[in-house]
Amino acid sequence: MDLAIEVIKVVVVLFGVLNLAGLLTWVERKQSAVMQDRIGANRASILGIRAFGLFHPLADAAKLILKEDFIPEGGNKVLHTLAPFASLFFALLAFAAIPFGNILILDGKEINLQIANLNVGILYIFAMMSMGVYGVVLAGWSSNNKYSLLGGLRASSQMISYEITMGVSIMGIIMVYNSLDLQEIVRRQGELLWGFIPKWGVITQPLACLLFMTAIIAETKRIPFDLPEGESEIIGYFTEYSGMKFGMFFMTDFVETVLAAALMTTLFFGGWQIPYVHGNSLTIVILQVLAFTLKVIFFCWFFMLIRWTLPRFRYDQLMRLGWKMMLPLSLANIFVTGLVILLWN
Amino acid sequence: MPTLTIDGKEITVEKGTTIIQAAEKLGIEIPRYCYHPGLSIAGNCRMCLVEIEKSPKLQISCYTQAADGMVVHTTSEKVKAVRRAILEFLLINHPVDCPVCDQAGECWLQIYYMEHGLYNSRFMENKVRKHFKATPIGPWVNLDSERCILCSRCVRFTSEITKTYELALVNRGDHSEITIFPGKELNNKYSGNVVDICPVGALTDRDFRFQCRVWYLDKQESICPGCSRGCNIEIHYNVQRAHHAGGRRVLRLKPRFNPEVNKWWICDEGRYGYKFIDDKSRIQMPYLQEGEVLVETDWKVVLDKVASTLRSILTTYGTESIGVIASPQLTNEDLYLIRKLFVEDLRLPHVDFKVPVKEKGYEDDFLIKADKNPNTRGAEELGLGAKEGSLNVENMLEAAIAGRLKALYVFGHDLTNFFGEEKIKDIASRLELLVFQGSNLNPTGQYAHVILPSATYAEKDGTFTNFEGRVQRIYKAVEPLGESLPDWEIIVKLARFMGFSYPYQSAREIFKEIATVIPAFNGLSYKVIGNQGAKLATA
Amino acid sequence: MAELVLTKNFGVPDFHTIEGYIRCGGYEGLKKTLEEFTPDQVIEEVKKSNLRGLGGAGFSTGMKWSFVPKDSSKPKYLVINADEGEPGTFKDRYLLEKAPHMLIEGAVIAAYAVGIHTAYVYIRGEYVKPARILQNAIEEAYAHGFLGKNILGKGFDLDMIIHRGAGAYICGEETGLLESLEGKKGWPRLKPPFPAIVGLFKCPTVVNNVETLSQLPHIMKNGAAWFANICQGAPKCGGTRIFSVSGHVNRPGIYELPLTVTLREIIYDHAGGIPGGKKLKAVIPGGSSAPVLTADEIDVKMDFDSLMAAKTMGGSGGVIVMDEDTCMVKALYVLAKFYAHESCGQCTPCREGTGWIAKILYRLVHGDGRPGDPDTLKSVADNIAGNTICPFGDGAAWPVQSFVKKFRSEFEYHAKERKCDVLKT
Amino acid sequence: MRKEELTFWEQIYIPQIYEGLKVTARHFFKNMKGHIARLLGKPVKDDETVTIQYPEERRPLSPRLRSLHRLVKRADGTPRCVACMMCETICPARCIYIVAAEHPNPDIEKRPARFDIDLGKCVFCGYCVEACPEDAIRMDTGILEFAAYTRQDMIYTMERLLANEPMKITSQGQRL
Repeated sequence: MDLAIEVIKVVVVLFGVLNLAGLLTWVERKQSAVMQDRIGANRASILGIRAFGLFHPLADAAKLILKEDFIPEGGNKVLHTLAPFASLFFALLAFAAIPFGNILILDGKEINLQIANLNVGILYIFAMMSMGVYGVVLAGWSSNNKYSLLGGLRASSQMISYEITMGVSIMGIIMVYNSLDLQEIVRRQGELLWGFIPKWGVITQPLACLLFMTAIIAETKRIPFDLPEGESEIIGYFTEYSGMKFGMFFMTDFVETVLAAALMTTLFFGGWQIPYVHGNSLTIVILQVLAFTLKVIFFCWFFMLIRWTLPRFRYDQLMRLGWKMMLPLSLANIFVTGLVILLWN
Repeated sequence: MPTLTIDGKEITVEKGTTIIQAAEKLGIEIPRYCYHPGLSIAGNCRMCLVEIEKSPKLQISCYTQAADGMVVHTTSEKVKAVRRAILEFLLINHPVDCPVCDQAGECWLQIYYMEHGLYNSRFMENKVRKHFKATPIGPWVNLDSERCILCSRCVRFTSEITKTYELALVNRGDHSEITIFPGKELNNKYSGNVVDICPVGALTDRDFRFQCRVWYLDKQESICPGCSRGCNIEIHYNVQRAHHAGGRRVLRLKPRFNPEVNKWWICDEGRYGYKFIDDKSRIQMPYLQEGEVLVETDWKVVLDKVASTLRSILTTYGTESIGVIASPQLTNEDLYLIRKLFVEDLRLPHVDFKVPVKEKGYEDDFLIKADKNPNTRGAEELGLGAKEGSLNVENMLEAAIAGRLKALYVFGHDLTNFFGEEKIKDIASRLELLVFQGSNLNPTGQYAHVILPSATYAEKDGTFTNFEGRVQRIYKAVEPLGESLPDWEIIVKLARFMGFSYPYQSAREIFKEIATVIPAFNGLSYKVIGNQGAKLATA
Repeated sequence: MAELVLTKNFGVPDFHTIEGYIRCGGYEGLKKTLEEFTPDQVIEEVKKSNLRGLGGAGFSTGMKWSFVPKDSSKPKYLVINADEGEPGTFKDRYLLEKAPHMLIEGAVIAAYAVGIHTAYVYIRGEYVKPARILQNAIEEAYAHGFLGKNILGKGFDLDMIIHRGAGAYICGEETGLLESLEGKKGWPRLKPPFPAIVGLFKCPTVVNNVETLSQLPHIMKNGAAWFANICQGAPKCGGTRIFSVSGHVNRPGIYELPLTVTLREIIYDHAGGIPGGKKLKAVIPGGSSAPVLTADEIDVKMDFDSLMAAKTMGGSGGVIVMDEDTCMVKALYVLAKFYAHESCGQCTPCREGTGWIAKILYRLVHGDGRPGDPDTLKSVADNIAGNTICPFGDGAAWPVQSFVKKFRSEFEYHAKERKCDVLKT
Repeated sequence: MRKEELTFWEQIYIPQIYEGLKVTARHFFKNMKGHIARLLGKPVKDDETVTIQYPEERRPLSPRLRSLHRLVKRADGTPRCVACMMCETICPARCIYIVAAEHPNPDIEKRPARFDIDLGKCVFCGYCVEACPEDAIRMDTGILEFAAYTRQDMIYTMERLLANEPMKITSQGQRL
């Protein structure tokens, strides 16, 4: 019975994440189009039904699957094949620790709406995200292409640099909510400050929120930090990929976007919390899951808004921002947070 | 010796010099149409009018002789205005059909219009139509009367140079036109020259017609190989736009001025004798006879075959068993290496170059010589003729039939022409080795056991010695076709296979050696020869 | 009325025969010359008489003879220019028809003076009757010993041969005439050298007009001073000349007058004025090539230099009179058509320019003018004048220049309104 | 080049990002509203997109537009071209290949035996049109779609060029 519940949870999360990721390819195109006074993809049709271009992700997938799978001469076949899988795999794995609802009490049975209730969930997520670097580096190296290798190195140095800021910026949250368990952190965000303000991370840790958001955008290699990829003009780590293997990198991108949105929601925007609404009944929990989903979707939209608004950084600017601005600021944030907590209590 | 001033520059010239010639000496070019230094003065185009101080009217500079103290202006406003006026007159009845005119690009109407004209046409009337529009008037020349500016150069050419009088001017006023005498055609031996001297597109070359626009052509100086006169020529070739003229590269030959040899002229035979250069008969690969057929192969194989066979014949039968027939079509450099390899190093006694001809070639007292080879004198000076005790060509063939000759090395000659195909076929079957080295395949080549492709005169550097002992330079215009090589290079390669190392990298180096080794060539070098040639020490 | 020299006996019915001619005192000048003068003295005498070439150029005849080299080993030739082609000129025709012996006598005197033994008469192809009369006269002269070997027993030989032209105006130009005489196309030659040095068959040649030679017997008979005196008041000018008057006058014809006469006198006193009492509009004073004069300019004296000063020329003495009803554009078109037709085609400006001018005028006359046409006409004529081998180009350009200049408004009207303001039709 | 000094607020960057996001978001919502309204069949005040639904919709072409070449025909259907090689000479891409031949009419004299344009090389500079003294080549067909599957198909021979017709222009300059 428990196993069945766990499987259902995994299936629901994977179904949600993968579909959302798939949908995001359409959203990305449509949203950019709407922002730019265009119409966007709308021509893929099945039996003359175009459905606002919703079939484009399907068409993309069909195309990617049917395309020649190419491994460069002299490339490491095993690693070359492994790299996209690694990327996607670790990105998906990170979702395990994300709570998408309160503990549901059904027939007296507690069902934690989180796949893995880890007491160091946040560390687990960070671990999984750092594993993503492997996919990138391996892809670059195994392509036997010096440009791909450089692209991979560029990507890994960027990811490692911003991982530090990301980790440090989150320290404030851990200090405020006094836990590494994400479910716990979310639950603590349901409390009220001075009796009326929801104690969301963005309220308690506004700077950390900004830093984390910046860092996680960099981590997911999206504009304005898309130097590793830069499909249109930079030769990146997955240049030598084609077909579905390229598709996996492509998908990783969107899965990571969803992950970033989920983390933003979880850490700073109350996770599944609906302000002032508490309870474990089915109705409330369903509402909370819905709230969580909406928040995630909002952040997906918001990331895309950023992606279609800002220009790309130069590499030296990227590094300077990471090391010289964000790291000191996040360290200062820990110090200030510590000081406030000390004085508050 | 009058001294005059032209455009502020003073010059002293010989008595009888015209202003146009004096100006030329100063580097001042006075525009002209009817004036040609090789023809009499007609003075009818009025293009060369210049202003002479103290003379009430402008004077034509092609006719007015220089006088002491004369002050001439060739670029004053008055002169410029009259040039513009003359150009306007010349063009009013001209069809201005430059797009279809082969002369476009080298037309003096165009050139002077750009230099001195540049007005907008005021002529609103109907142009005069004339009788000859794109009409062939001879085997080589096309006449378009509407383009004619009636400078009468061509008429004077046929009456003064060839004295054949085919052309005349008829009618009056703006209906005047050049015509051919009834029942005649412009078919003298030098008819192509009228195309050269025609300053406009009235007389164009039927052979060159629509083959290529002149601005696609590149030029290289050379010597006509058509006879022993050695007329100086320019090779005009197109390698920029290969789709023209069916891919032929050399498209026309033009005479080049040399006062000592051919002046401004060249005969039609020489002018149109370039076609073998891009002909289908060109040998582009070395061939080796296998069984009954000739098979394409590469240089290494053929040279190895020739060298090893010659060597084995030499060791088995001795030097008396090999005959070499060099060619007076080859350059001095080629012939010198033939002499060096076969006469000096291999010590072959039977080397000759004179192949008898069926009938004596046409000859006149102007340019055309009976000997149709450009370098007979050179071959003679290099000692390649049959000597006392050695076999000449005729005897070599007899010896081959008798079985005394085992190998024959033929340079370019078609022996069947004089000796008959049967005989050559018979000889080929008796010989152990018949080498044919030439640029174009001929019946003799077809019977050869080995064919070595050589470059034509347009594809190599070298020198020819004309009948009066004038050594003249030819220059490479286009690359040797296919795998072919200049004859001297083939000899250098063959010599290496025979075990001799010749150090020559260029024809120039060979000539340097000729100049020291052969007394007749003493004192000559490519520099001394220049582009006008130099005479042999013995000439 | 002044003294008549050439036309005095034109009224004698058989003056054209040798009998009539001798009866009227003919061949006396020749006799006197051969008896009393050495050749050099003849030249001196002619120089003193101020006789000028009456074919059109007006060059001193004696001077012309003196250019002929005396010690030339080549034969010399006398060529008599009877190719009277200038529109409006018909004096030579009268002289040939009425007084052929006067020409023969003059030719013998000229030949004697220069040392010539062959004379050619190049006679205009259309002059069939004059040629026949002259041929008869030559035969008579041979029969009477005025031509052929040992003329008048004085040991001087001269043969005279008639050559009929084929109808080209340009063959009236002396070098064109020589080319034609040699059997070639009548294309004028480049000058120098002049015919006096290199002429017919590359030999020294004297080319004289019929009228000029016809004056000689009178000069030799009456003396140079008499001749020079006829024309008092006109310096460097002697004797009379025959004016051919045509056009809008009451009595067209030839008038022999001294050169001191004015154009007005010729038109109104001699030729009887304009028919119908109309006003005079324009006069061409010296054959069609001469620049036109307006009605205001006709008080000019008709000697060469006065006309030159009036920016026109004496030319061949052909006076063409035009009344007020004449369309000057049409008149010029008639002339231009003639020049375009007669241009020999040798040199560029004249060959192309004359045709162009004729085409422009054709348009103007036929109501298809364009505003710039008068300027174009002038400019084209300017570009021809002075730039050609022979004077034909000038002769073709001068009328255009003068017509357009003096009657510009008429040309403008044609160009702008595309019709004529003079002719009612 | 001197760099323009940024103010403090600009250096902070956040407000600038905010400004940018405001602009893009405004467009997003405004257009989204339009899209939804259209979907619901409500009247739309401003067009929410500038997109032209090619190939169903097309931009009006300027008559001066340089489109696919054509060879102008004489009355008898033969090319007006006289093979003067002006276009071939001026062509900076060297994509024109003409071979001349004799025209039966001596007044025309010359005709092209071959007139190929390799569109794979053509840069559509229009010099050929400018250079043509006979007005025989024009780029007024309005044809912009000439992609091909092979290089050979990109070579337009004389027959293909002659078959091209000029575009028809309405009074509004709209291509039909």
